Amino acid sequence: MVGAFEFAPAIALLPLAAFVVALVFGNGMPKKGAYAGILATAGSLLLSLWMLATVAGGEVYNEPLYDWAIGDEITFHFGILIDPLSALMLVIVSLVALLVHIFSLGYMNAEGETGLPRYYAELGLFTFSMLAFVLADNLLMAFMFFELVGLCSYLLIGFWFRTRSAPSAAKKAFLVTRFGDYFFLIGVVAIGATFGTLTFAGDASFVNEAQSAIDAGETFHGFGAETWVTILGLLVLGGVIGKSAQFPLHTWLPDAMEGPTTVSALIHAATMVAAGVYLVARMFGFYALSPTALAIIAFVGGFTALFAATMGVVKDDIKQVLAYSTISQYGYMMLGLGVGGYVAGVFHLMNHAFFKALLFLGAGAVIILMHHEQDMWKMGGLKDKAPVTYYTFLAGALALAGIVPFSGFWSKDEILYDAIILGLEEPIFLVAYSMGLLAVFFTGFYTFRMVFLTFHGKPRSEAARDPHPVGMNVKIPLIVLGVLALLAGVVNLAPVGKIAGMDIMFLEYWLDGQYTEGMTGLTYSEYSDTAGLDTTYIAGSQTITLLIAGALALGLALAGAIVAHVLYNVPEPVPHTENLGAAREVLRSNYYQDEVQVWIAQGLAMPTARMADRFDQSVIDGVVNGVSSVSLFGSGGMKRLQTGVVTNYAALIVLGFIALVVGLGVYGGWFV
Amino acid sequence: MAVLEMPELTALAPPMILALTALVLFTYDSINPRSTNRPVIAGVAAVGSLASLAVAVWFILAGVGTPVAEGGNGVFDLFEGQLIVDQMALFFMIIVGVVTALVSIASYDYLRDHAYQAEYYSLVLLAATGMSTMAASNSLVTIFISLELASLPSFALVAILKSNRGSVEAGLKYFLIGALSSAIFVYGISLVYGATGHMQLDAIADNLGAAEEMNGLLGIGVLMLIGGFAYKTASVPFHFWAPEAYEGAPAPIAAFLSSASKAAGFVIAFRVFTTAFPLDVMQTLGIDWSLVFIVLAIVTMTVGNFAAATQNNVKRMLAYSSVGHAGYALIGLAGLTVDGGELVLGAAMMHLLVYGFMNTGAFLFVALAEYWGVGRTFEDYNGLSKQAPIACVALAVFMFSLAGIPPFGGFWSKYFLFTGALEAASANPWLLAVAAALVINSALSLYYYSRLVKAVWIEDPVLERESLSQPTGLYAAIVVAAVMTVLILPGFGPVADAAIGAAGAIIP
Amino acid sequence: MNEWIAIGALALVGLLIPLGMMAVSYLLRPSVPETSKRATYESGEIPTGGTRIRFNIQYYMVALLFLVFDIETVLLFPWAVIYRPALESGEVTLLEVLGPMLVFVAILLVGLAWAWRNGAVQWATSPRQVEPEADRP
Amino acid sequence: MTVGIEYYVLLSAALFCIGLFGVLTRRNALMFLMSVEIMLNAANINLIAFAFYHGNLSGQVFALFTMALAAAEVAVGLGIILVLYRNFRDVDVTVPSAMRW
Repeated sequence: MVGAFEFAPAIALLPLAAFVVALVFGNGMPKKGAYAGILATAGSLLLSLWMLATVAGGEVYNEPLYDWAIGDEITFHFGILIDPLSALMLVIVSLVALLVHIFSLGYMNAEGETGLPRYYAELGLFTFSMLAFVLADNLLMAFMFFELVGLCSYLLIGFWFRTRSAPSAAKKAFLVTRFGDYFFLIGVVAIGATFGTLTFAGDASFVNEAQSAIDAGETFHGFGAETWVTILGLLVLGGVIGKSAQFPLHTWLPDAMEGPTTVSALIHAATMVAAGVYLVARMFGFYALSPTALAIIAFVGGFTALFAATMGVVKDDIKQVLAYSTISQYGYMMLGLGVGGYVAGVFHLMNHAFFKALLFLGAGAVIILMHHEQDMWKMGGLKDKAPVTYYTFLAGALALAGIVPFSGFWSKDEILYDAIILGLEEPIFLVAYSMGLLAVFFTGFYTFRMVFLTFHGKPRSEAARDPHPVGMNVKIPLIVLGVLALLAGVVNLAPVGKIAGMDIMFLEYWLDGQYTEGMTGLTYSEYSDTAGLDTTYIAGSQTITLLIAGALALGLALAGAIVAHVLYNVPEPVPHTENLGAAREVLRSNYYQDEVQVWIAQGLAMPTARMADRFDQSVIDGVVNGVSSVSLFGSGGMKRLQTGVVTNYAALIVLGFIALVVGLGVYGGWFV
Repeated sequence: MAVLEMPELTALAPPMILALTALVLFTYDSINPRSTNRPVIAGVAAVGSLASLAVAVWFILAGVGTPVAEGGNGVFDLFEGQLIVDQMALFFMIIVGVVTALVSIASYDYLRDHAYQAEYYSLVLLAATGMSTMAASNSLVTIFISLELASLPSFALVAILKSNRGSVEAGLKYFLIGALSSAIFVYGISLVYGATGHMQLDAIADNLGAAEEMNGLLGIGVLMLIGGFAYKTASVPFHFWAPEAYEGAPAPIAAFLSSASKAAGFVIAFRVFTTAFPLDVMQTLGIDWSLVFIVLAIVTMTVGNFAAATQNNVKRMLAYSSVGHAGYALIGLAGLTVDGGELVLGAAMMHLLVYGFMNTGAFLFVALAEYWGVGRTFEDYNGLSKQAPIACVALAVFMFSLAGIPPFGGFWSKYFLFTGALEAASANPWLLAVAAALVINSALSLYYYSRLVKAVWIEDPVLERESLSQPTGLYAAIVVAAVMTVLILPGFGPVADAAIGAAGAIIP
Repeated sequence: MNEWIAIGALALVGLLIPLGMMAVSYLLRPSVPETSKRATYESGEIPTGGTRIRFNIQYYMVALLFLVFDIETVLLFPWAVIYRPALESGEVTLLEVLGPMLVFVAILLVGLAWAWRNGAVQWATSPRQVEPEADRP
Repeated sequence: MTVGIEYYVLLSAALFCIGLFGVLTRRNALMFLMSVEIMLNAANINLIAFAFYHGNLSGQVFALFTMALAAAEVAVGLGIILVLYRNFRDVDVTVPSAMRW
């Protein structure tokens, strides 16, 4: 009997086929290849759901498929690992990809864009890369598809390559993430070289090897095993920070708005950015071995969450706001993972995928309505003219802000809860927690500022007064995602469950492998054991802690929303940014992040590069040119020997022969 | 003197077939003087050389030349050791057969509107007979006779374009240097004979002990023999004839001389120095000939490649590159050590085989260009790929293979030479210098080889030229040579085995 | 050493006799310089042209042929020396002794026939008839 | 009474050097050829002397071969010198020097 897992490769290969089909036949197909993509991603979704069901039925799959380099020490292969985490992620990715494809029909086709076959082909390749990344059973394969994801985002961000900004944004995205990937690559090599394996799961995984190395107290290159694991983990983390747009490599993401909004939805919700966090979750067992690495992850996450949220406050472009919210939300996920909240992090990843896809697609719908206007100050009053868009967008916004009972609340609450209980034991984590908590307020504020400016008040431009209608292919994805944004939280109503004592933390059980027989190693409880993080509750009571943490988060979110309501939910809102005073420019300029990076590039990298160039030009090239001119000069000399006069040849032959006789004679002692 | 041994004589079938074909052509020309019936004449020559090749291949496959102890048909020892048919002899008979066949086929077109058809082919075949016999020679007498048999027709062939001043000049220089070299060679033979009292190579080796008090005489004699080999292989300092002879000669003859004649020169050098002058004995006599070959190898490849680098005339560039390749093949002798060296010697033999294809092909491309009359310099070759893409693909294959770029045959033989030299360097550190020179010269050679490829493929023609004809014979020979240059890659395992086996058999 | 003295004496005498005769002749003869005495002697005819005339190419051809075939006969001598003893020893058959030399001569004959047919031994009546032959391209 | 082998070697070496001197200095192709013949005959002296010295015949037989080959060489050489004269109207070996470098 053919098991479900036999079809696992097809999940990734279907979009690849769509890529080929759209690329080759796209121009001749109705809708320029969109249907191929839709069919493929729908097929992937169905197969992913089947996988999910199979995993739920108690099976995991971990099979190498193809060895492509067999060495003495290490073998590189392609393989597939399907466990609860990857099955869940497969569903998320294929679902979002499918919805984005459908939405594209309205966003791209209806708007008469050119180059659509290319667009759909790249979307297909993007989906394929991400799905294959999710399926990867070893770090090298993951790295390869991680890179492919980066390439596709480069292609898609630069889709409108005739504009000035899109290609530069694409280049920025590519270069900044590549900077992180550089460390990732070193990490991959180092892990492979240290442990002789790159597989995630199984007895011979590098996680197990690292575990036993730490247990055995081995040392690598003069470092203790745990320090070495920390170093390796941080190297890989470099790639994660780049891809998931964490501080300080987050600068590419806001610029990535230059791509089509559908692409943004895909990048932000399910593919590119999610890849980083997914990678941390995938090798969480490895990070769990190193408390230091976890702490760094937590702090990077907490700081990024707050930092990005503050910048989101002053943005005028609807997509920019969403972009900073993405950075901020991924900061939460990192925070969650860093404090050992594996379930919370993955939970938020899932919820975020739904509501961020919703928000971006909603923003896309708004942009369609507004005839491709993205400045929120020119919108307003769309609430009545586009109710479906409004209500779904609102659902996404509530989820993003973390208002009960929308999905975002439950996951964000859980992250903060995990952070506080750890922080109470080790106060240093309270700093990370407080940054995360503070960010909740800003999140609530900018989210509702965006909602109010866009949909409420009076129309502030001609386009807003007479919006372009949107079709069903826009509305359907919005509705599907809106429902998910509202309801996705029920899969893990942890506070309710814990307080009420009900077994309704399905996701936790799921990730803990409780539905999966005989699964070892990759479960939440094992990770927790490995990390060995102690926790404390406020007043020693779990319930009180839960309630206080939940109330704090909800209260701050509501406070932010209320401030936004007061300031912007008026018929004629004005930018209140002057009130920020000096902080305004700092925020508007994104804390001069770009300037710093430009300074680094121009002030440090350029002189270094110039010096290297000078070295190359003068010394290296000098040597090379010198060698070649000496060669050619020598060549001239060599051929002058050939005078053309045969008598000279005879003389030279005799001379050469005498030289040989004398040389060998002296050496051999014939004359003695 | 000679006792006829009928069954054993058949082991010499490859050279005898060549000689017979030459006589047939002479007879044909006697009956039908000045015939220009090209199909018949070229056909007979091609069939004869192919038959010789086929017999040699059949012999080596059937195990002729492999000692009986190793399951072969035994090494054939003729006329009391004057001639010997072993694996190495057959290996080089194959090289000679290949080149002769390619040249005969290519000459069919090259020699249109040309007198002396039958004479041309019979001279080629006589020279090939000489070269093929050189492969089997096992005595200084037979070596000298076969060497002269190869040389004398070559002189005439180079100068066969009697009213072409270049051809005559080339023939004159080739002849004068050849005469001088053979005089030196004979004198060397006389000295070696004087020191040891024998001409047969094994007997020389047995009597080296008697030469103790005459080691100076023997040493000069050995160096004179080296001079003779250097002349035949176009190695420094006896290489001066080569650029002129190759440039002035008809291109197929240049191909013939630079490939087959060079290989034949190497086979006698290999045999003489491994059989007659074992290195360990010679070192005790103070005649460390491997040092001489180390110096000659380095100098030869350097002179050849450096002089080739700035040539403007394609044929002359190939001529100098041929000198450079002689330097590569000399590594085979330079890398011999007291206790081994079959790898490096085998590598040199492989290189000569591969060279037989790629260099012949390259010169035949020049023959094609001369047939078209496009000119001689790099600029004249510009943009030929537009009119003759197939031949130009073949040319690119030859050039890259000559430069030693993977995956072509030339890469593998050079690679084996390099590893062989490095392996021998453990016994003789000077070989590190040889290996370094090999690498440096290969890098330099890439410059001028790729220059030709660039001219043909990338540059635009200086002058508009009309569409070029596609002479069947030349094209066939070029394509076969190119295909073999590429195909030798998958076949390299057997070739390497055969060469190293043959080398191992003659190393004492 | 004795034999060497005799040889030396013979050489000395051999040198002295002609030198002595020339010396005597030089002392005895009258010296009357005259231009006609220095002219080339052509059987009493009045000389035409210088002494350095170009010989017909045919002389070279014949000379070359002669040279080659003459030297080849040298190679017959060793064979001729062992021919009878080899046959009389009874260890080899007639074919084995005679065969190689017949092959050798046959090869030479092929060469000779070729040279003959290609006009090497055809004596031309005048250089002008030969020139076009020889200048074949 | 026999002459010591070293005298023969010296004689042949002297002859060889004379020939070599001729090769290096003579510009006339025919003289060049004759010089080469002298060198070959120097070798022949050696061969015959050594054959006598070693008491075997191979040297003498080889001398016969050398003579035959020298003759053949001269034959070919004269042919080449003939076409040289036809093309250059001269038998000076230094005249044809169009091909160089």
